[in-house]
Amino acid sequence: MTDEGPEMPILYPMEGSAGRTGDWRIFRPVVDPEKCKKCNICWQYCPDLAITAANKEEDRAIIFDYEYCKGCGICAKECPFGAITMVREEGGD
Amino acid sequence: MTDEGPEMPILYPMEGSAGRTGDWRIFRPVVDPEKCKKCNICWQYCPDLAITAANKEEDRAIIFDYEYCKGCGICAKECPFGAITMVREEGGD
Amino acid sequence: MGTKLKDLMNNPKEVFYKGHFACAGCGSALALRHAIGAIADKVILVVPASCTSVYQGSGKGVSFNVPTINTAFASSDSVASGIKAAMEIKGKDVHVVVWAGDGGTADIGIATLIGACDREEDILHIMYSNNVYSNTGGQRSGDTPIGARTSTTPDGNTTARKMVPFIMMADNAKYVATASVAHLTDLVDKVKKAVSLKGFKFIQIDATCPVAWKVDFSNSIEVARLAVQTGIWPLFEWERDTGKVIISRPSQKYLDKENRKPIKEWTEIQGRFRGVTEKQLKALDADTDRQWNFIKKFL
Amino acid sequence: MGTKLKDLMNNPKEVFYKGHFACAGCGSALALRHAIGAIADKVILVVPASCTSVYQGSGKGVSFNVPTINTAFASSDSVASGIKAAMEIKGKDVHVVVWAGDGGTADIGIATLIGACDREEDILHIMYSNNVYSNTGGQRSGDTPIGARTSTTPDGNTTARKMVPFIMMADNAKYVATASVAHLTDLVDKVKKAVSLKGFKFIQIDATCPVAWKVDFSNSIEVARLAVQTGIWPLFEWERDTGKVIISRPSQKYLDKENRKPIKEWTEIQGRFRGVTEKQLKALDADTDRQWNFIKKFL
Amino acid sequence: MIELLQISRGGSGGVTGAKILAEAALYEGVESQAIPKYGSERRGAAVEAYVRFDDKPIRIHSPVVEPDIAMVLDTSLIERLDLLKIKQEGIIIINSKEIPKAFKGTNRKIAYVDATAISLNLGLVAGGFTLVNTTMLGAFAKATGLVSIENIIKGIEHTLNPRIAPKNVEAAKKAFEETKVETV
Amino acid sequence: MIELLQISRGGSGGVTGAKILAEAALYEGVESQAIPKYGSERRGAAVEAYVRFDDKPIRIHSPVVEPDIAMVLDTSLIERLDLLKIKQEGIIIINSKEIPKAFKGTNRKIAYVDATAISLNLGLVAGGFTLVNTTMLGAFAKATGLVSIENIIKGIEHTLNPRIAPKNVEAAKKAFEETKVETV
Amino acid sequence: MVGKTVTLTGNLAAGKAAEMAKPKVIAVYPITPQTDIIEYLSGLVSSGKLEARFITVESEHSALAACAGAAWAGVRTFTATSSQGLLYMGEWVFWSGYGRLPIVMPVVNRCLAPGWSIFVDLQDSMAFRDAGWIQIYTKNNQEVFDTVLQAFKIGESKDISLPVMPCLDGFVLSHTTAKVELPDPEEAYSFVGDYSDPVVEVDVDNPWAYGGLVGPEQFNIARRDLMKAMERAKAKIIKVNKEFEETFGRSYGNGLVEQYGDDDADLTLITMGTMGDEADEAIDQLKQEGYKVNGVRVRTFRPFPVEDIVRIAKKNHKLFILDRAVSFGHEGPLRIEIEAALKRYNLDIPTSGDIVGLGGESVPYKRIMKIAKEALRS
Amino acid sequence: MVGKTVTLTGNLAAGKAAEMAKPKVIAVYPITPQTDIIEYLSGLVSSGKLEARFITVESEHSALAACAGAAWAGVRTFTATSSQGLLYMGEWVFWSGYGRLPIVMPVVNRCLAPGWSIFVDLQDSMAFRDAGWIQIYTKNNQEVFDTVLQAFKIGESKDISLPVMPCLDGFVLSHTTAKVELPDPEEAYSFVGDYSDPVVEVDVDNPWAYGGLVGPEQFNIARRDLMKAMERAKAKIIKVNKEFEETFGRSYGNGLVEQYGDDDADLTLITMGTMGDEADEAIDQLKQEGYKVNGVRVRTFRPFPVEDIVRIAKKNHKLFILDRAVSFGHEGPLRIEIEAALKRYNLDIPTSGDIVGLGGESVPYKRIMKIAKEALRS
Ligand SMILES: Cc1ncc(C[n+]2csc(CCOP(=O)(O)OP(=O)(O)O)c2C)c(N)n1
Ligand SMILES: Cc1ncc(C[n+]2csc(CCOP(=O)(O)OP(=O)(O)O)c2C)c(N)n1
Ligand code: SF4
Ligand code: SF4
Ligand code: SF4
Ligand code: SF4
Ligand code: SF4
Ligand code: SF4
Ligand SMILES: [Mg+2]
Ligand SMILES: [Mg+2]
Repeated sequence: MTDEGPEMPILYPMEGSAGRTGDWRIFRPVVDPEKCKKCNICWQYCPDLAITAANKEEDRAIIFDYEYCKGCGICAKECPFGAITMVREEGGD
Repeated sequence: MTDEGPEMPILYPMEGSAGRTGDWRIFRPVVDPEKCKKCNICWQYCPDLAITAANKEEDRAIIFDYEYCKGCGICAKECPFGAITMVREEGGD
Repeated sequence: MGTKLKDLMNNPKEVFYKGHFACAGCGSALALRHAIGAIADKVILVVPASCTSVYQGSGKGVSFNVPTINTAFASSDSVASGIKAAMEIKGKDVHVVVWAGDGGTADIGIATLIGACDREEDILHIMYSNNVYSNTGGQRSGDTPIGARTSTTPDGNTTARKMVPFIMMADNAKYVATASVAHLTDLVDKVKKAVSLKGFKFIQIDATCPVAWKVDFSNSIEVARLAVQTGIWPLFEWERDTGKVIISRPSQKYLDKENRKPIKEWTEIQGRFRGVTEKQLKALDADTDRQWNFIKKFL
Repeated sequence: MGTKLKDLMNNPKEVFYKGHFACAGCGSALALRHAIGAIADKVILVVPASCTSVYQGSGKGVSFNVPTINTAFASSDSVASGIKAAMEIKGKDVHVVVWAGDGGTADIGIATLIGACDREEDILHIMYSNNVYSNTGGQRSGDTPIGARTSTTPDGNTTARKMVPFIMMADNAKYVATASVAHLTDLVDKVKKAVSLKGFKFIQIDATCPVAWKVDFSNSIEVARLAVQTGIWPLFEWERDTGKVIISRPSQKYLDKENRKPIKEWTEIQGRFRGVTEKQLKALDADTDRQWNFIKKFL
Repeated sequence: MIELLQISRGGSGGVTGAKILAEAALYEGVESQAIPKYGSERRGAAVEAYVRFDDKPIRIHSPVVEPDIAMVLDTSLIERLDLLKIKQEGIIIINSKEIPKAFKGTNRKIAYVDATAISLNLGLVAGGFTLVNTTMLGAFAKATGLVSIENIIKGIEHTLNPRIAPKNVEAAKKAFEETKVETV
Repeated sequence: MIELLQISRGGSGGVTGAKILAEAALYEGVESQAIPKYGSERRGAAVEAYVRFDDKPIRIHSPVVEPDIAMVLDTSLIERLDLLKIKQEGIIIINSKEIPKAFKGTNRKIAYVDATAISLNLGLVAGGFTLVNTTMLGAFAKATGLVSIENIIKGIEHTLNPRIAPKNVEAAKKAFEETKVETV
Repeated sequence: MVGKTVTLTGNLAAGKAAEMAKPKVIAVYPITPQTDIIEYLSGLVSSGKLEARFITVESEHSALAACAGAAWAGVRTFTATSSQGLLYMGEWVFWSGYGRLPIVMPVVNRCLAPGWSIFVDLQDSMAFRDAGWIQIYTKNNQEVFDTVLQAFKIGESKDISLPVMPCLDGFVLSHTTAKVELPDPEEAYSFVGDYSDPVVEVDVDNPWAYGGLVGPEQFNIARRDLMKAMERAKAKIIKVNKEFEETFGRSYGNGLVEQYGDDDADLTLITMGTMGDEADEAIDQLKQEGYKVNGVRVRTFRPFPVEDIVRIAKKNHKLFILDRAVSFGHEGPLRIEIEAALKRYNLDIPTSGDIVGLGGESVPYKRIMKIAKEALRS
Repeated sequence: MVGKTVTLTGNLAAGKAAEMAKPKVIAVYPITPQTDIIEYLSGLVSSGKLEARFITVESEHSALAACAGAAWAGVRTFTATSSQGLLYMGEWVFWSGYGRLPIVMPVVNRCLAPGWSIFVDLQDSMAFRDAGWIQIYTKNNQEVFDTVLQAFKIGESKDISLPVMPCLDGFVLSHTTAKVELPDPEEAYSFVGDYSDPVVEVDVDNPWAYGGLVGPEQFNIARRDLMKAMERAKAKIIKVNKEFEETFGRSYGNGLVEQYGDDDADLTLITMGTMGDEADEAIDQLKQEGYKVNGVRVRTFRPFPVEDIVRIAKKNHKLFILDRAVSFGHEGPLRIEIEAALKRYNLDIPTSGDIVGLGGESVPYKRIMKIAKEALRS
């Protein structure tokens, strides 16, 4: 019994609502900071927001969030400079 | 109880399914056979199939079916030769 | 195909027995008489909820002399697809024709319509438009012209009419045409042409409802004729195979706006436009231009 | 409006919390990230049944950081109309955006779509098309291209895709555009343009579903890019006020068929076209021509 | 309870007439109810309506089967009356110049008035119909005494558009004066 | 009744593997049932499936909660096993080169095989996944003896496309040979 | 303005009540015999007499969807439908019930096709007895007005939060003109109150997602709460009925059921809708003939007034249930549910019943008298 | 070809049965967890193994409409749906029931939204218990196959002419692989028989109009006939169950209800669907613990087996009813109807019940055991 009002089928925003989706990964993207030109093209194409954008001023390459990167490989494919390689995950890491 | 099969919501074709629709008439179309050129334009426009087409060969003017003519007056209006006039119905005819 | 008046007299059979339930002067009943009459020996009619489901007759019997399936409102083309599929499987060659109002086509029925078109079903959908839900007393439909008073737009409708024929062209139907109760041989031409083609065919008929339009019964044809003459209702055909529009003979003259009668000649004999504002008339005129512009692109 | 890549970084807020339920490489999720991201501070999302209702999250919480109303499949634009009406009455200025799949737009949702367009509701409908019912496992939709294998067309779909954008042009929407996950700044431009206009706006996005298209995840963008380069998916805008089409920059080159890559470059990297026949490819090519021809009429 | 059966033609205002009668009864302090019988009636087709009057709340909702009063608005519809169903002690109100022969010898109370003439004279015509609905309400008041002519007038003014109400009031008044009641 | 819990990754064929197992049981003359646990599993996410075996018709339809046998297809998923729920006298079948440390001292019967290597060698790869579903069925046959390797093979041939069946049969056979069973 | 007595059709009575509750969004689709309700409101909105958005959607499915959208945005909403229209919006009827959206939607009861009939039976609304809506059936135009007004107050209460379906017999009420006492509009509005604290209100500054995937646990929490809300609704309806009486001097039994006649009668007739009124007439006439008959009109079919039925039944000898709908393959739904209620309390009272008035067949009090006499004999 | 034993999901079992009945028109729309059924048939049609027209419509409303069209044209038709899909075709569910169109449509039971869940409860098909469909609920994949096959024979009989809805628990049956004995396809087809004498067959040479306006009299003739057809359907289902046993060696109780356990038990558990199977397991286990429990699985909810319930109940002490759906504002529909049946026969047997398994909540036999023990105690 609710005094406040009814139980509504409502969900609130949260990180990881689908769990630690990095678990789904079979291949892992790895960036070569040397090759990375900080163009952020990869950043734009990541469907999982798993790339922290590179910063030209700070000369910082992109950073992957392996908690959530699903390993689709789009970033590697779309990087015009071949700065990302997909590496097979080792089981049980 | 039907042995034959179910009672289906089916209706069969019949004349006067809406009754004697000539009853609805307030004005009655009357043709002047002299003026009628047997062009059958009126025939074509009658929504109630209440006109028997004129016959040029037999020199027969159109004929109204007052059982069903609803008195819309389209025929009179559309006759290019003013051969039809609409006459007020007398009550209780 | 040049249907002549005398051809109308040689229908395989009459669609109607006399004494149907349509109001005096009903445009829909008149259109049905000829359009379906021309193919009456091979037709199965599918009728969604509408005036047609009522005027065919009730209770005792039915005035239609062709097989008629009355269906739920939003379902006509799907029912027709099922019938056609069964007939094909049975090896029977028949024309399955949907006879639906503007509500049953442009509004609640648009999904079933577009779905069947998309599947390229071999059926003909005829939409008779009286621009409102006549059977329920005249509420706005998607095909209500700007300015028209209906029972749900007492100050006049504000939005452009839907122009289902354009949607069907965009949707790649096999054949699309418009017709009018004022031009019956042209209508019959189009119906015959449609059933001669395999695929999804669509015809929209401007069919006066003297009750909803508040037109004197006797003006039922005249008002439809004026719709053509004022350009309000362009008559044309479009074929998928050519991708081209052909303006029909009665409308050819009105391709040039110069030749059109003023729209007011059409509105003024209709009670539903009583109180129409100048602004609304302007918008109606603009929408008519839009329609012609669309058509012209396909000439 | 010339959105640049760096502008994408300055969204009012992120639409997504990380860790959503979309498959790896999902085009729809990527498109949503940017399209809705660009207007994330003022948006209310309406989502009919689709992959989006699933990938937003489940059970514990939701990955979307914008208010989201999940609705029955066939109802999105009507729900959006109701929300918008209420917001207007309350004096709140928000963008009510429908985010729907091709099934929820072109098929079961086409009536609610056209109805809202017809009423000139002030909402934006974004249709992300993966050309099938992805959420139920990949059945044919009205937007399935010719030749594509789906679980209900195992020998390849035979009918032309529906091209909802054309229907919306014919239906006189305020603004119609097509977009692609391969061209995200162009997409964002169009979304921003759309919400700046009052009336019914429609955008269709070609959004790869690597699962249904049987494309390697990593090719998710490449395949969409090829759709543009082969002419399969023309990018354009159309506005009601001008009645004119503008071909978008990424597609301009392909207006001329000469410049287009062969369609096979697009089909060959997709498992859904494995086994496609030459006849089907021809038909697909012809349908592509039809689409361009339609567009060209409005240039 | 007193029950009325009214027969008119679709489109001629019969349903509105019945409503006005119910409204007039209200002013009279009488409970009332007006039931139109719907089918798929089209303009010109015969339409029935029922009105009930009572001094206590009316709990009956079914159509009137054995009316105390029958009222016929269109002369051509008089033949539709089923005399066997109308209560013998009741009254029949018709739009007619005279008492039709058919009623002779039925020992019925008949009220009659040439409502068509009254309405025509006042220009109460629409869409080809001579509108006699309000005119006949005058006859009703006179014939039954159930509702005063004043309340009929109030009812008309309440229900109809002010543009057309006056003519209708005029017609009712005229009919009230001209209606004759005879037992045949 | 004997109950199996299988854990695999969405898209790696685990559900098909469970079906093949049920089919193989049929050839064995044993009643069986294969239940995939559906959620909104996406490619790559962990998926459970349950298989039951019995010598009489199975009337239980609910998911397996306390399995006799647990089988894990993806090395990285081993940590998902809840040892407390797996029957102590049961058996755990894993895709692994060796017995993971975590099992040490649990007094459990563990069957293990490097299914990934076997499958990779045979080219059983699709969409980035090494397909070990059928490979692990060989391990299952060896570890449990519930179903013969012959019937596993029959099951594979019945269920899979003839184009791909042979490799899968090969993999199952290989795994059958290589699987080791130890109690730790 | 003050209250006044007027004559109105049932449809107009519903329309006037809606008007006084001042809904903000009205989404509609026409269907006989409901259409006058929405046409009336259309006129009010277009003339500016009612400040609301009036949405003429393309189908009933969309009508209720649009109302739901507005309800999610936290404003008062209204629509009306009937028969095929109710079926066509069926998915949304369940959606808004289970979604706890307090929409008010009069249903003008009409037969379901095929055969096609526009007249009354209760088959349409009865089909939605599982859908999580409060259903209140009315006997006359006054009750139609009163019930539509009450519906907002009942459904929108935060502890209830359920959609409400006031039901009125097609044509028999919807198109019949009869006396209705209208309250002063301001008093009426203040009786209903603002919808100021909606249970859910979508808002850009407070993101959440409504209606997404949930597991069995959350699912059950929501459904159990709905079951409890229906229980609470019984008390609420009784309370609102009382408050209404205090304010406007009218009430309908205890709000859930209305009894007419004596507890110590030999027979209780159980009815719904206008048949209840005819039954009362029959009871009076039977009394004059020396029969002792009691009448119970079930006003709220949802929540189903189990306790009231049992309370009344206990005191009587026999029950006869008049159904105006059929659950094909079993019995009339009213009969089924009454029998279930009695069984649950193990009351040893014989029940019988009949299915009457389908397809618009009229059920005059004389027929009810005959039925009662037969029931008394058997 | 001869019969063989295979393993199949419940969905494939339904698909195979449909295949053997050779429907001529199949119109479909996808929805989880039903979709495999139609995908299977799609494959058969496209590969030419099944001579039929396969129509991929744009919604469920249209799917059932297209089937109805084909049924009007006198051919055998098939479709399948679930949950929201069933609701979305709701108007047509009633239309085809009242229109006496013998369509066969498996419903894979799934929850109704919102909250959104793709798992099983019976809320969806239960909502259509008034619609004039025969509803048969199944306990395992074998019964799914057998029931779909029987459905054509039952529904298409000219003296019945009703659509049939075989119901199977979503996922629990639809997606679970288990043993199914398939008959020889020719034998299966000859068991079903041709649909050679359809009740209605539209034909250009014999014009009539279907579904137009009718008066109360005709309306009642049709509805009374439907009521009678449902009564006849009971006998027909029993007969087909027997014939099926004679031909294929399998049967399900008497076709209407299936009893498991002893007449002289202390408690009867009443269930539907797979819960019936789990209950049987529970009963066996309880027996070992010394409890005497009887089980009744209601196989046909429509027509509702009043007589069978009464017959079995008479011999027992207590009834406990397990509902997997709720009629919000009253009780579980199974409980309501069983109580009504008992009341009608004035059986003095205590009933109680519980609502379980909503939202896909699993109801394992252990839980049923606990429930039974509690019921025995109270
Ligand atoms: C689902 C559903 N909603 C509403 C109705 C009520 N209805 C019947 S006919 C009709 C209007 C039909 O309009 P249209 O299609 O334009 O045909 P017309 O009556 O104008 O001939 C309506 C709203 C219905 N029968 N079914
Ligand atoms: C009325 C109804 N019918 C069917 C479904 C099942 N269903 C849910 S999502 C979906 C497919 C959606 O396809 P689309 O709109 O293209 O979105 P996608 O899944 O491809 O993202 C279907 C068929 C439903 N939820 N409701
Ligand atoms: S696309 Fe390549 S170069 Fe550009 S930021 Fe990403 S990794 Fe660096
Ligand atoms: S692999 Fe895919 S998910 Fe991971 S960072 Fe790259 S684009 Fe994002
Ligand atoms: S239109 Fe006139 S002239 Fe021609 S046939 Fe008719 S009456 Fe004669
Ligand atoms: S008046 Fe009308 S109905 Fe009569 S004949 Fe002329 S056109 Fe036909
Ligand atoms: S209302 Fe209009 S469309 Fe309908 S029958 Fe009458 S005239 Fe024809
Ligand atoms: S199935 Fe396709 S559209 Fe759906 S979430 Fe996965 S990738 Fe995206
Ligand atoms: Mg219309
Ligand atoms: Mg899609």
